[in-house]
Amino acid sequence: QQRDVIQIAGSSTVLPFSSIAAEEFGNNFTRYRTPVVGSGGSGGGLRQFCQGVGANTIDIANSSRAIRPNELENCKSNGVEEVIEVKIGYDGIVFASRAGGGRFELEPEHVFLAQARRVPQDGEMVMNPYSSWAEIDSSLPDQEIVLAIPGSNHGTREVYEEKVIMEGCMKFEQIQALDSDAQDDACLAMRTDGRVVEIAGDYTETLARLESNRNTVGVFGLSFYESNRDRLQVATVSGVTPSIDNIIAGDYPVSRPLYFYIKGAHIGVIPGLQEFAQFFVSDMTSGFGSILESAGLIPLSDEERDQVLQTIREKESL
Amino acid sequence: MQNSQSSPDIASQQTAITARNVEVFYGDTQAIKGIDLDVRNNEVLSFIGPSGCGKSTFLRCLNRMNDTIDSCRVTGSIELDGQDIYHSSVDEVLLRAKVGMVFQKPNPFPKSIYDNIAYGPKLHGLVERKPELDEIVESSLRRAGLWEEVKDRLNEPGTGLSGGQQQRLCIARTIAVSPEVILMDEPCSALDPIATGIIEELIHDLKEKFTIVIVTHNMQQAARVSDRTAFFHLGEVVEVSETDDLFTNPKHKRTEDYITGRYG
Amino acid sequence: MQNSQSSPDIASQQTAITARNVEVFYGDTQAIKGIDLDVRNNEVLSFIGPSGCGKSTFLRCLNRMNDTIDSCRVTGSIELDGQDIYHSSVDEVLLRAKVGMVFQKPNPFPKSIYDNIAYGPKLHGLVERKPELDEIVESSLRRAGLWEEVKDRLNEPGTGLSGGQQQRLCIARTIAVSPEVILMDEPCSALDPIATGIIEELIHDLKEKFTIVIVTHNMQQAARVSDRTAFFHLGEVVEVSETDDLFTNPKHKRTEDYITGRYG
Amino acid sequence: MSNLTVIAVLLILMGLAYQLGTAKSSKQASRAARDKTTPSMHSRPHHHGALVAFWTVAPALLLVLLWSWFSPWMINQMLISQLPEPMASFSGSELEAVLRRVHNVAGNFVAAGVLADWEMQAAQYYQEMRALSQAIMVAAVSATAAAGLFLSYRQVNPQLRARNAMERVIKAVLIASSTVAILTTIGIVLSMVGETLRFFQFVSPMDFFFGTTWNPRFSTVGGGDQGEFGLLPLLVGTLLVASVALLVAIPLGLLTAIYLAEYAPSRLRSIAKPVIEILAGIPTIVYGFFALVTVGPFLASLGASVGLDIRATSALTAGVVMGIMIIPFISSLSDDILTQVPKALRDGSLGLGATKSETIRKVVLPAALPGISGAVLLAASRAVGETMIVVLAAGNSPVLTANPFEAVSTMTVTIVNQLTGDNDFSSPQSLVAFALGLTLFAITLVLNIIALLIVRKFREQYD
Amino acid sequence: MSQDNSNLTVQDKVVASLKRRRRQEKLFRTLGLGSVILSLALVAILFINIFSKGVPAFWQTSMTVEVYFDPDVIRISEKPEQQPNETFEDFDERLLDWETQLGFVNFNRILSDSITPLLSDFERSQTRYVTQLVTSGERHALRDMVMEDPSIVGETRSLTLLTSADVDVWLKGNIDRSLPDDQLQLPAVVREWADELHANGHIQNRFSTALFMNPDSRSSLASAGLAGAFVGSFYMLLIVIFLAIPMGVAAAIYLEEFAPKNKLTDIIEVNINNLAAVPSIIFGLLGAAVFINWFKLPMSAPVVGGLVLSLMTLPTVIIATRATLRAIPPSIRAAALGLGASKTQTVFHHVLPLAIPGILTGSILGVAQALGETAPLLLIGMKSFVASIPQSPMDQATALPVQIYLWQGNELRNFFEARTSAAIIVLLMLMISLNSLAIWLRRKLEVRW
Ligand SMILES: Nc1ncnc2c1ncn2[C@@H]1O[C@H](COP(=O)(O)OP(=O)(O)OP(=O)(O)O)[C@@H](O)[C@H]1O
Ligand SMILES: Nc1ncnc2c1ncn2[C@@H]1O[C@H](COP(=O)(O)OP(=O)(O)OP(=O)(O)O)[C@@H](O)[C@H]1O
Ligand SMILES: [Mg+2]
Ligand SMILES: [Mg+2]
Repeated sequence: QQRDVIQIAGSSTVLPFSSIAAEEFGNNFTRYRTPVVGSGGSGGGLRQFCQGVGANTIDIANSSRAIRPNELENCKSNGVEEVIEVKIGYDGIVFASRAGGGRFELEPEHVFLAQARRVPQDGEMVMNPYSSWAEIDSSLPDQEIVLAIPGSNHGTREVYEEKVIMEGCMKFEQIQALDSDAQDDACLAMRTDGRVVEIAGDYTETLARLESNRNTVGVFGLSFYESNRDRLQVATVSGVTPSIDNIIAGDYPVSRPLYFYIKGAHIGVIPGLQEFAQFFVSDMTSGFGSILESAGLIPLSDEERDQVLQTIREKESL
Repeated sequence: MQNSQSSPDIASQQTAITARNVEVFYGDTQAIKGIDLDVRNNEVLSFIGPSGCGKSTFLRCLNRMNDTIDSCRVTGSIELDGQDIYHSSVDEVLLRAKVGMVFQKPNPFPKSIYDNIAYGPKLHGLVERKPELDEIVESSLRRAGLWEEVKDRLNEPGTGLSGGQQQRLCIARTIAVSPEVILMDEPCSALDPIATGIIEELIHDLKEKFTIVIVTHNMQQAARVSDRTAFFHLGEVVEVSETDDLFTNPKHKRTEDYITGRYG
Repeated sequence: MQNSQSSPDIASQQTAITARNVEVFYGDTQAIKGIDLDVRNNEVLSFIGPSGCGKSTFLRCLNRMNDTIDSCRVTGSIELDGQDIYHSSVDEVLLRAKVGMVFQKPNPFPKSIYDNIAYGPKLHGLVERKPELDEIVESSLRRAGLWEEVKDRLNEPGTGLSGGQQQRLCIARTIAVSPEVILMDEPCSALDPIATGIIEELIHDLKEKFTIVIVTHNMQQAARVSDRTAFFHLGEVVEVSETDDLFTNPKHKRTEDYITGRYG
Repeated sequence: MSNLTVIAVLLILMGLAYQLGTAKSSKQASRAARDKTTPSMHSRPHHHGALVAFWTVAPALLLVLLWSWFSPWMINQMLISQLPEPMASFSGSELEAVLRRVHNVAGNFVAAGVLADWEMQAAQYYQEMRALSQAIMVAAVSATAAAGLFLSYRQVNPQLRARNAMERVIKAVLIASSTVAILTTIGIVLSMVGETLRFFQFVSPMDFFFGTTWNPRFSTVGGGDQGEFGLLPLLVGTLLVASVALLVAIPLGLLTAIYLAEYAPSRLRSIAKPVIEILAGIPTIVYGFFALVTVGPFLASLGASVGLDIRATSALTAGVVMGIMIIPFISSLSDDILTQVPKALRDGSLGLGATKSETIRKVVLPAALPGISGAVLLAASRAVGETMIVVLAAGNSPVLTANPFEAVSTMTVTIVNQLTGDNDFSSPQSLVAFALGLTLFAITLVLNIIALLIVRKFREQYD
Repeated sequence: MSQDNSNLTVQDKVVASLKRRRRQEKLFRTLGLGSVILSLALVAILFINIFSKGVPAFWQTSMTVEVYFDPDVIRISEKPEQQPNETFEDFDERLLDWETQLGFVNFNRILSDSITPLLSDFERSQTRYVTQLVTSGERHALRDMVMEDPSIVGETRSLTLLTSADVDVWLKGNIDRSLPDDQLQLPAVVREWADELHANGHIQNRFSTALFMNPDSRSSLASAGLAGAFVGSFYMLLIVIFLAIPMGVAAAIYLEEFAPKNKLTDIIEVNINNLAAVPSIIFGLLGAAVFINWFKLPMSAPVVGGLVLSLMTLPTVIIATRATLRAIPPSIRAAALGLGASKTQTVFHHVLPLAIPGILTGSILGVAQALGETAPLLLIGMKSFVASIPQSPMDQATALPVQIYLWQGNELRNFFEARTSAAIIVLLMLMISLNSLAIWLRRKLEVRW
């Protein structure tokens, strides 16, 4: 017996957007059932996605990063030959502290100095001596350093390290002098005195940590911050306040694209699969002023959108 | 002091149980050392002997209750009605229905008095209707001399009775399934003389139809109820003879020592 | 058949326990109906009577073991050495150390034989060193007539003994804490005559120093060991007198009926 | 007709067969009762009924299972023989790909327009064969059931040992139930072993088992930098949290059980026990937030007031809260076990003048020990396997420390994180979850064996 | 006589030891009572914690409005009727077309047209804010009304509509009202309207059935409900109860009563204890591999969830049952065997009934654990957003703990903090009512001897 509902799984960052799109899809197209949207992380979703083809495998994998070549290879060896990549928009990553506390105007190097295991000082690398933000830079509030960053299982972590930490780290001449492996080591090693907390769960957990320790500065998704503006206060990075406009304009540095992947072989078998993909990417659902934008998704530019829609229509697989 | 009746013609009676060279081991220690013994049809055979000599152990062999003790191992042959009860084709359940048992410590089920008695008959499908069952319950309790005491509280738990009452309940429970042979392991040790008398009379009645093997510490009781008596010592049967003979004219020194060592 | 010695001057003895108008209820049913009874110092008092008449119940009142039965309620007064044992100031632990008990069903602890005996002395801090303890264990087991049988297996579990051995173990366990009064609820019902003899001798010895109350179904035993005997019936003490008197010259019809109804 | 319908029909048949068998044997029984010459019944009518029902259904059911097992293979073999030349001579993974392709086509799971002729034919052949197979199965199953019913019905006679036969069946069912646990274990090991081996292609077992740093990093493109996968910090964290939890739960749970079983009036017991059991049913995420928001800061300030440096999120916090969660595992199970200890034992001890607590400690508890240790083991297992509380309350800091006041992380948490995160699923970062799972499995296995030996030793002494 | 002395000293020694032992006794007892009280207190604390947060979420603000189904806005053709000569498929196709047509109707306009008359100062330019008062799911409710009964078009109905989550938060005071504009979710004008409508009684805080009747929703947060998750959990629970408990009890009986004590049973025993320690997510891996890939059961379905949770619960039930069986005195077994009951009959007639309290305890613990478990559901696709109520155990569904997890991760903390707690309350209530049943049975069946 054939399945008549679309099965989605994957990234928990994409989950809210995907869920809203699914629900709207079900509401607008009464002939299709509302897709089921599972979580499990980008890796977990793609693992299920690449398990094979058939009614008891998922149709769409949400991912907060592009599929890796070895994953794709794995997919193909399991018979998942047609994998259609759909970019749905961007996710902004912000630093936020408790509302009502001191305002943070961060530079990448501040963050690096706050979290690194060893920091350059007077020409050598010393164990991180900073315990207050003000010690790093007098423009920052005199507030104890507690940094809640995404755990190493999060895709966000990659963006965070690449766009903030490495960025800040490379500003120091001593580190520039090292070879690239040693640079990585020096930049990415974290202090272990408890001032840096890796959050393995979702942003709610980061928020809870912020509430249990008022000094925490946490890393959040833009949409999460938007929904909790009464509790959170966002920090500027390199002088730019994170907002949808700034991110689209490319001014705000910390953002990443979000994707989903469609199993080509399921199109035409699972009712509404292609329609759902088109609905999701349509201007109405995820464009400017759309419901997904108000949920915090940063929309694609029009050219990008056209291109993605084209991909879906043509079923161009990777 | 002696009220047993020896059956008129014992020699002509067939044996109900024939035990040959029975040995029982608990793990490595031997509790029974090569016992040969016949139990005749419709007789009352009593086992006497000092504590720990293996009376209970041997008794339990006769309906294979020893099977339930993991460490226990039985060798030799025991035949009931000509069939080896330790043969693999024997259904020990049927065997135990034929050879009922009353234990040393009263062990009523934690159920009502009625259900305690009714369990066996229901199990073996002896009755079809409730009135029949009621009848069996009543008659069993009567025969065990417990009816008057419990008739108004048949639905109360059997475990709430006094020790003696519990033991009589267990006897009644065994009678209720009408076994061929009844094994009693010191059935009266918890009973007062009146109740003991009732049970002894019951044994006397049952003997007409059933075969009874009884373990007792009370030599008077053995003398009163049994046709023959076996004297156990250190895992052996030293002597088995007509009860009168055994008590008046023991053939073995050990037997004599034991019975003359008796008090009262 | 009679080997008891009546103490020379009973009238002059002080009472150890004085019970007045004791009533016991299990929930709503009354098991003991207003009993008055004195237990004198250094005597052996036996309770006889039909099953379920309340012997065990009354016995358990004497060291407040009835406290452990939720539904059980005791009224009236029981005095030990002049003090009401049901008074709130009385420590039932001390009471029970003074008034030891041996139960109807043997109940050894699931511990080694040694630990079974050593339990009481260790508990009450009667010994300080291991050798002393060893000594108590040995002497208690000897006095209970069990030493020879178990001396090589002191570390084996007490529950692996035969019924009779278990009961003797329980007696030894009670002796080990040297109580003033020992209550025995049919201590010999699971014993063979030899063991019974040992225990009866033990009772005889202990009487020199202790007071003993014993429940028995065996009237010969009562006659043999006790100085006085109390006859229980339907929750009442019908008669209590010198053992010789009671058996030869019962004052009450009910007593007479009971003792003449005896067998053997 | 799907397999489910077949099974449903069989179940109905089973009831019917039972009635038939019972009826026939009842008749025989009453005949035997009336007239003494016919042999009396060995077994009761309902035993016969059950046996007839069993023989009617069990072989048929077995057939269904075997058929569903074998027929796909058979069909595939036939399909292969039908394939046109280049494909038919394929083997191994190529052949597999072809077959999968055909199956997908037959199931319509294929993008339209790219179908070769042979694929269509093969798919059609495949579908026909499947239908045929299904039809054969239904026929065969009906025949088996009918034969079973007929034969076993004829067998009903007074001598038949129906009860023994049924008991063997029941025993077989019981054995089957206990093998489910073994099958589960095998399944778990099998589902992890392959991926674990793949993990060890990336990271050497030495580095994994004896490494003291856990820092897997995010799986970056190309995977040049693999991070460090030292197990020890996680292992120590796991043990630390579980020990704290047990230190909280064992005394509290056991004392609760003792009080409820031995001291408390029955009313209190009947209320308190179920109320405490609620603790086991509160979703662990609630505990997690309770730990993070309430317990952690409380412990930290408590520590501060006595001069201890206790982190708000620490092994201590997680352990304490987890301990609370597993209290009912110990308290309720132990309570049940304590009430089973016979009263005679208590009387024996009380009669010697022991106080109630002495009786409990020295007689009742030792007698109940095997059962209680089972309860503790269960609680310990739960503590080791718990994730949500640790995620929130332990600080998720995989640093090698033996100080319970520090933040730690545990193996289970890491398994969940690595498995469900955004990592590349074929990278060591993700595969390590399987290695961790298998290691944890092995560790708990060893612990359980040790526990079994200990319990065994005590039991030998007491039984 | 030396005995005399020793006897004297015995009593003295006992008396001497008494004080210490009394103290111990008292201490022990106090410790016990303390533990009970502490445990109960912990339950109370957790309950207060959950209830104080969650109970308000059972009430939601909603607006009573006269809704005019304007035929100028709802311009649709006649609802198709099945023609006698038409196949069902054809008819269904036409019906779907008609429904799609209806889907394109702008029900937001119907809503805003109905609400604006209630507002005192309203300007045309503010129209787009009006719909922010009502949760977005209500327009689908209107559509469904029309779909159900097209004759409603042109009529006016008095309807109670849920306000949007943000309005609910605002009116309940779950957000600091003094915050500056840029920290608040709602535009100032909507806040004023909400306050005004609240003041004149058009918006009221009512007990809301949405939480119980609706499935989850992401696009219309205020109407997100638990019904789907509840039904999903319920199906799984049934499966666990009817699978894990009998199977666990059977396994325990075999191991405890029948199995010879040998190496093999040791292995099984260790193995079962070990399974209890396997992290639950690994059962999810197993479930995905075995039930979905191998047995081809559907994904995200309560059947699979139930099976996986059953496997997970099994060891708990087995261990608890075995512990209880072990404690039943052998004399009971001997009694039954002596009467001619077979081993099986002995077990099923006597031992098992006595073990029921313990079995129930094990079941309560196991089922409670299963009921609250999320991790294994992740890998079989049950940790999902499902916007419908499952009709059968084979349908896609989610579970209560998953719902709690999803809600607790929802960005709109001000609204979902309370709703999460409310969901926890529902879960607890389900669990408690289930437990009460088991406890009632346990009390009835407990025998002390
Ligand atoms: N389950 C057992 N395991 C090990 N040894 C046992 C077991 N049961 C009995 N024994 C030993 O076997 C021997 C015989 O025991 P048995 O119970 O048959 O004695 P008995 O003659 O019935 O004694 P009593 O008259 O005291 O009941 C004793 O030494 C006893 O310790
Ligand atoms: N725990 C109890 N709950 C309710 N009734 C009880 C309890 N124990 C004993 N009884 C009842 O109290 C009465 C007296 O019992 P008791 O045990 O004192 O008799 P006994 O004289 O010792 O009998 P036996 O000689 O048979 O041991 C009996 O009717 C008995 O059923
Ligand atoms: Mg014996
Ligand atoms: Mg008594």
